[in-house]
Amino acid sequence: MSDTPMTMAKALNEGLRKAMERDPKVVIMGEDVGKLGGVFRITDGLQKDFGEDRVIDTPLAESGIIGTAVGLAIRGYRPVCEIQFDGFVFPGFDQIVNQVAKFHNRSAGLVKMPITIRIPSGGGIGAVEHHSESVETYFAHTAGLKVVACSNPSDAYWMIQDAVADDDPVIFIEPKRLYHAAKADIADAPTALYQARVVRPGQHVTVVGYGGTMSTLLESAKVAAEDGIELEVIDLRSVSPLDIATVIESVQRTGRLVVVHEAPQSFGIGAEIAARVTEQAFYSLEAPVLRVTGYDTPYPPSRLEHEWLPNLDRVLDAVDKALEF
Amino acid sequence: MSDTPMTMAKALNEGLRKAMERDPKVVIMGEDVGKLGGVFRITDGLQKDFGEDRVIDTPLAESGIIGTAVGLAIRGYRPVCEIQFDGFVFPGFDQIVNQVAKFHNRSAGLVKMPITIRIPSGGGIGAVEHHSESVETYFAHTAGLKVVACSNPSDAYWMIQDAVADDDPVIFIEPKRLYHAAKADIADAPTALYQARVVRPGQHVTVVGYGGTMSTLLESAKVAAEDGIELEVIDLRSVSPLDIATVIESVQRTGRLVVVHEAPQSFGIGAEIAARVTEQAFYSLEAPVLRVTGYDTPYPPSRLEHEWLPNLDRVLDAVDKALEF
Amino acid sequence: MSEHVHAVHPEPDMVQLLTPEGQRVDNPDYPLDISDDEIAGFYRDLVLVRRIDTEAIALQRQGELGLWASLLGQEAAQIGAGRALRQHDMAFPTYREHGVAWCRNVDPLTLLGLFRGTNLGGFDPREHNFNLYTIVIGAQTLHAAGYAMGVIRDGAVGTGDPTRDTAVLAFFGDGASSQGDVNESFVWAAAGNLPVVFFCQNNQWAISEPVERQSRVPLYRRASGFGFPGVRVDGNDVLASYAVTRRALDDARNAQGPTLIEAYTYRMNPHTTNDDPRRYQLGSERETWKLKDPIERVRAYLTREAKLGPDFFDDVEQEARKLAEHIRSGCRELPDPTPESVFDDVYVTMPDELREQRTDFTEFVAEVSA
Amino acid sequence: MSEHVHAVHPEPDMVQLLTPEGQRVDNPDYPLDISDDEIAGFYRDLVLVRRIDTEAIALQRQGELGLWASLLGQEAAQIGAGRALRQHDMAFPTYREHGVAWCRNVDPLTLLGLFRGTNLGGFDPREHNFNLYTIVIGAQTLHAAGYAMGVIRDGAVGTGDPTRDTAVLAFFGDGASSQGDVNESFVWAAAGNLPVVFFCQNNQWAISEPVERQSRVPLYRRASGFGFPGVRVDGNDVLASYAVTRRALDDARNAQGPTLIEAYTYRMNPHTTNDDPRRYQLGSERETWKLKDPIERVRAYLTREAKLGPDFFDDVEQEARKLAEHIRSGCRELPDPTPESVFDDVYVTMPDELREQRTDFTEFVAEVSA
Ligand SMILES: Cc1ncc(C[n+]2csc(CCOP(=O)(O)OP(=O)(O)O)c2C)c(N)n1
Ligand SMILES: Cc1ncc(C[n+]2csc(CCOP(=O)(O)OP(=O)(O)O)c2C)c(N)n1
Ligand SMILES: [Mg+2]
Ligand SMILES: [Mg+2]
Repeated sequence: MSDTPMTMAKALNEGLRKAMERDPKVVIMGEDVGKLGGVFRITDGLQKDFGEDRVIDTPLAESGIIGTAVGLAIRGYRPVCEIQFDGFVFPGFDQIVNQVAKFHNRSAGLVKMPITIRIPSGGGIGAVEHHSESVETYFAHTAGLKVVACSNPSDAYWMIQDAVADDDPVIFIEPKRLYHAAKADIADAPTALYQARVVRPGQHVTVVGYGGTMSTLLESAKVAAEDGIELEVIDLRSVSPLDIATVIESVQRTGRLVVVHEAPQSFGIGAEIAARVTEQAFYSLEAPVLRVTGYDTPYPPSRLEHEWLPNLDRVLDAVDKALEF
Repeated sequence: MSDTPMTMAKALNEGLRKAMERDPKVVIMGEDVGKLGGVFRITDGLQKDFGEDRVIDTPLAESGIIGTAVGLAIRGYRPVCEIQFDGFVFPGFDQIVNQVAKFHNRSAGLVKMPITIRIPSGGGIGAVEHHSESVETYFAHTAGLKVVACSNPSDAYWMIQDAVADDDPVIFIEPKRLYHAAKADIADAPTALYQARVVRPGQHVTVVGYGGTMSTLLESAKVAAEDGIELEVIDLRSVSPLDIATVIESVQRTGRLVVVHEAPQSFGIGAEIAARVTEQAFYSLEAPVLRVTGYDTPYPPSRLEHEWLPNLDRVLDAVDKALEF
Repeated sequence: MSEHVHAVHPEPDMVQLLTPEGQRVDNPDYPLDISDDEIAGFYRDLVLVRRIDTEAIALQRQGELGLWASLLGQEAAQIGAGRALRQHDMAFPTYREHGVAWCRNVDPLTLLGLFRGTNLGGFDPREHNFNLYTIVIGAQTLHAAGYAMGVIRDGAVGTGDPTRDTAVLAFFGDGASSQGDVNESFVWAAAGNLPVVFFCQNNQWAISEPVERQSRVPLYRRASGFGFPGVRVDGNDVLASYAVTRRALDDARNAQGPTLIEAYTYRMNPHTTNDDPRRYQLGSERETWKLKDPIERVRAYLTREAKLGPDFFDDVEQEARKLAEHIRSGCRELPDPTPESVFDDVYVTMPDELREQRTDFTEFVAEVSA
Repeated sequence: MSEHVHAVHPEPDMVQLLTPEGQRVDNPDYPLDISDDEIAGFYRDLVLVRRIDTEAIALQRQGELGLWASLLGQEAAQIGAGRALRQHDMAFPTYREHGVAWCRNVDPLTLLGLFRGTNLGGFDPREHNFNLYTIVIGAQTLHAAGYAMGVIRDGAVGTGDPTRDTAVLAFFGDGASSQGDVNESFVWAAAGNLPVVFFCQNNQWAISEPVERQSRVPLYRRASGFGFPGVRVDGNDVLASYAVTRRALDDARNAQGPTLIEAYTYRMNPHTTNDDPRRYQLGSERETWKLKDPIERVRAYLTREAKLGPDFFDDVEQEARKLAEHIRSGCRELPDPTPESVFDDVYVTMPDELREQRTDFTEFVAEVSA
């Protein structure tokens, strides 16, 4: 679509711009989203072009950001809230879980909550505490919310537009580690927002991830291929709803599944995938679903994050285990 | 231990009293815990006997309750916080997840957070919205917290004491539906806090639950027995850490597992149990782990809660499915 | 500290336009040019909403409702505030504003579903510009602030066009004043000069906790710390509640920004039908407040000053009886939700996985009940 | 609204005891009987903490630290507040109170681990009565209130025994004033008459947002709405910051309850080493504030009034150089954590499942690096 490849940060910026152009009810709100363009510059230039009424530097309070977004939605607006870093979503948690997620239901479907909550997420950037968390599980477990994660510029561009256009509330996970990673072309048309995608076909082991781990998975597949092991790599793209059909179709061929995410393992996304796949493809599995995830600890000091995160070695080790099972 | 059987509400009250007698640093804090004794009367009489300095009616703000408990813990106190109803824990979520759970870790183990957060939980009492939620998954997924649930008066009596005495923060789930259910004797000695318990042995299907669902499971086992199906019923008691060994030992004998909880299914406690059991007992399983849970919806209006909740019929249906698989 | 210490909150400079004895008093800041007919209209409102309340309590006792939060004693605050609203203004209630709902033409039956357990609210806030009841303490004040941000963005303040300029009225209680959300809504309202009026019914209690547990100064003073005006009004005086709210709403519509109103009143009933105030309240306190009954003083005025005779009062009583009958029979006829409806409005677009759960559930319920 | 509008926040009646030109002025409410030696001591503190800051920034540039939050411009507020503490008082910092840490005898190296990524704080707050840095905005103000509740329960206020009576000092920023937690801490402090002093460094900016985005009135006024005193002090004046904090802490220790202090100052550096203020700040603003430098005025006083010669200033400079060297070499020597330490202090009692993860992890790391 675009003539020049762009970073994920730029793609999100362009996507937001398109969303704002398309619908005058779209407003962006958050801390430092105005002149600064957000600490990651995702909203760069938008206040200048759309004005302070549509790109709103809010007071410093996350419950306030989400709570006022709910009010704006009742009034017919379509707010896009930026949470500055993953760890700071929690002061707004009550408004997200008790209000944003439930309002449409409480009103018997009469009021929509077309709110997008953008969360720069995950680790790998050497940050201080609270700046590297993976918080998607909390929201995936919450009925009424949808949770998606982009993993490349093209998806970022299209997914943010589709999320903003969705009449349901969407938690939009942006792997901050990839904001300024490799540039890429933008596809001419989007993949459906809640659909997983096989990003590399393979017949030996299915490897599933989303967001920030996708680059690791693709690298793992390359390395494994050198040993003659063909990984089928799937980018979930949406964590809730979960396109389990795509995963199961793959597992029915490979018989082996490794799920990868940065969030702590226990009670995480991988558990649900393991449970569903086992339930729905019990006789296809040659090995139990294995998980490569963050450990059940707080996010570590950055000097240890590389070991702690699901890295190439850990993914390949799990692949071996799945094959040897 | 006690001469007369007591309700779970009374057992909790007695357990708290013991905890306060044992350690002068134990303070109880929350909304209406003083003269009223809490809306469920769990703290009945404690302010009268221990004074307003130790049983504290706080201002109406959950973040404040938890946040000040953190400060009290730093000062050497051992706070027991009451959240009035499950759905109201969320305004305090940030302090729980970012502070209570992490403080010991952040201080390199130098400061303890011996905070107990009591949450009257779950449905089945015909309440209005936000008063019937099952919130344990959010905390189980949070490293640094422990999550336990009592299901009978004797456990309630001992578990609350052990939770208060634990130097780690404990989320203490109290199934409010059982507060005034059948009275029972109090055992002479406690079962270890983080240990599951086989409450009814059986050889055909293992059925696992905790807290409010236990009475349903025991009833299901009785009914199934009439058809010659012997369920092995396990009360997890602790959700995090998870005594998976006890579950696996059972599954190795029965080959079949049904997990039951009230919280929504997706990304819930059942998923983790399914994932771990499948991973660790892959070749023992004759059928996939099945889940009987709340649906992936907000808690329904009370007129529908009986159908929505994991009830006898649903549990037996899953048992049949597991057997027929 | 032991008892509910009155000394901390004496009744200070609060706005009163009708004494407990039914005497009109003037307040230069809140001039009120009002006809006796209009006051009679208020009387009718007060009596009818009290009747709604009485009936709902009775229905709860009969097992028709799971719970009820009574407004007894707070009728004047709510009718005064509610009647000050214009049609296109928006109100954000807690769970106790049955009187405000009445002023918004919300059929009382609409409110019962939540308490009966047949729905979770289930109405469109925009139909009568009255939001869903909000049980999570304080959350709605931020919704009100956000809605007010929308009003500004719609160009619906300060235009001078009365059919256009719009204000928002956010209700909360004395206990709620401690919540972070309420204070954040003050921050937003002040920083954005939002057209929102905060209406705090200080009914002296948050369940079992006296207001002194929340604040050591009168709550209306909270506003000044955030940079906007606060005023305390006699919440048992419908005229004062009306005049003070009207002025604040006018200011909001005229782009003068927010106001905090503290309506000083009293919760004459238990917190809800589940509550047992004998554990924490002195009966004598209630007796004192009984003398300030919000209806009696209007009745006294109408009888003594407006010379209304028994006919008028009989008519109102008649109307109240009809309303009661409407509530009694209507409540029992409220449709039970169908089981599968649980799945219906979770999302605007139902994900496949939820649709599957719905199918399984519906089939299972049918099977079991067959 | 476009630019940072100074008119909204002129410099009002703020307490100043030393002018930018180095002139002592008196304020009857805050009498300060202080020797030139003590002022020289403040000067030393100011210079040394600025040096800590300078070195840390340099270390960040060299890749030795991942991030640094500079205190440049805020030294006087922090030293004034920090020096007003007694040993058994407790301080709850944000992430910028390096100057307060200095006053608490916390080795600057102790602060670096968090920014270097070798730990998450990793010290015992009780060792120097200085809490871990708190990054989640406002959270620590509730910890301070809770700690103060503990102080009361320990009978350590209002006894008149200076070795016993204890106060708590909670730091936060202008932006933080909007957070629910901060306002809830005001509620707690007021309702409980807690021995806590809230020290707000209004450095005019919350990253890119000027204080006008948070409040339309001076922040010290927030306190009055909660029923306790608020005062604005010249945060670039170490003497005033000291005197005002000292009095507030005394009040707290004497069971007189909380105070809010707004230290009016300016963040002379970017928000952190990651920030680019050219996007939102006028350079001229910084120039204006440069004239109010917190160190220059003390130097001017010491030179002109106390007649201190170059020797004194050289000595301090010498000491600063030593401190810088300590930081530079010490930082590089900060021990890298061992991988398995990630698991160590998650719980006091490590659950079996975590122990298994730890074993797997340790073995795996050993294997991979072998
Ligand atoms: C966040 C939250 N915490 C606790 C509760 C439980 N609760 C319901 S009403 C109430 C007291 C409210 O007092 P107040 O704000 O004075 O309002 P009132 O009921 O007196 O009208 C409490 C604690 C709740 N609904 N929401
Ligand atoms: C809850 C939370 N939200 C957002 C952030 C990101 N953040 C870090 S510092 C900051 C601005 C703080 O401003 P202020 O309180 O004035 O303190 P200052 O940095 O100026 O000292 C923000 C928004 C955070 N740390 N915590
Ligand atoms: Mg009240
Ligand atoms: Mg600041």
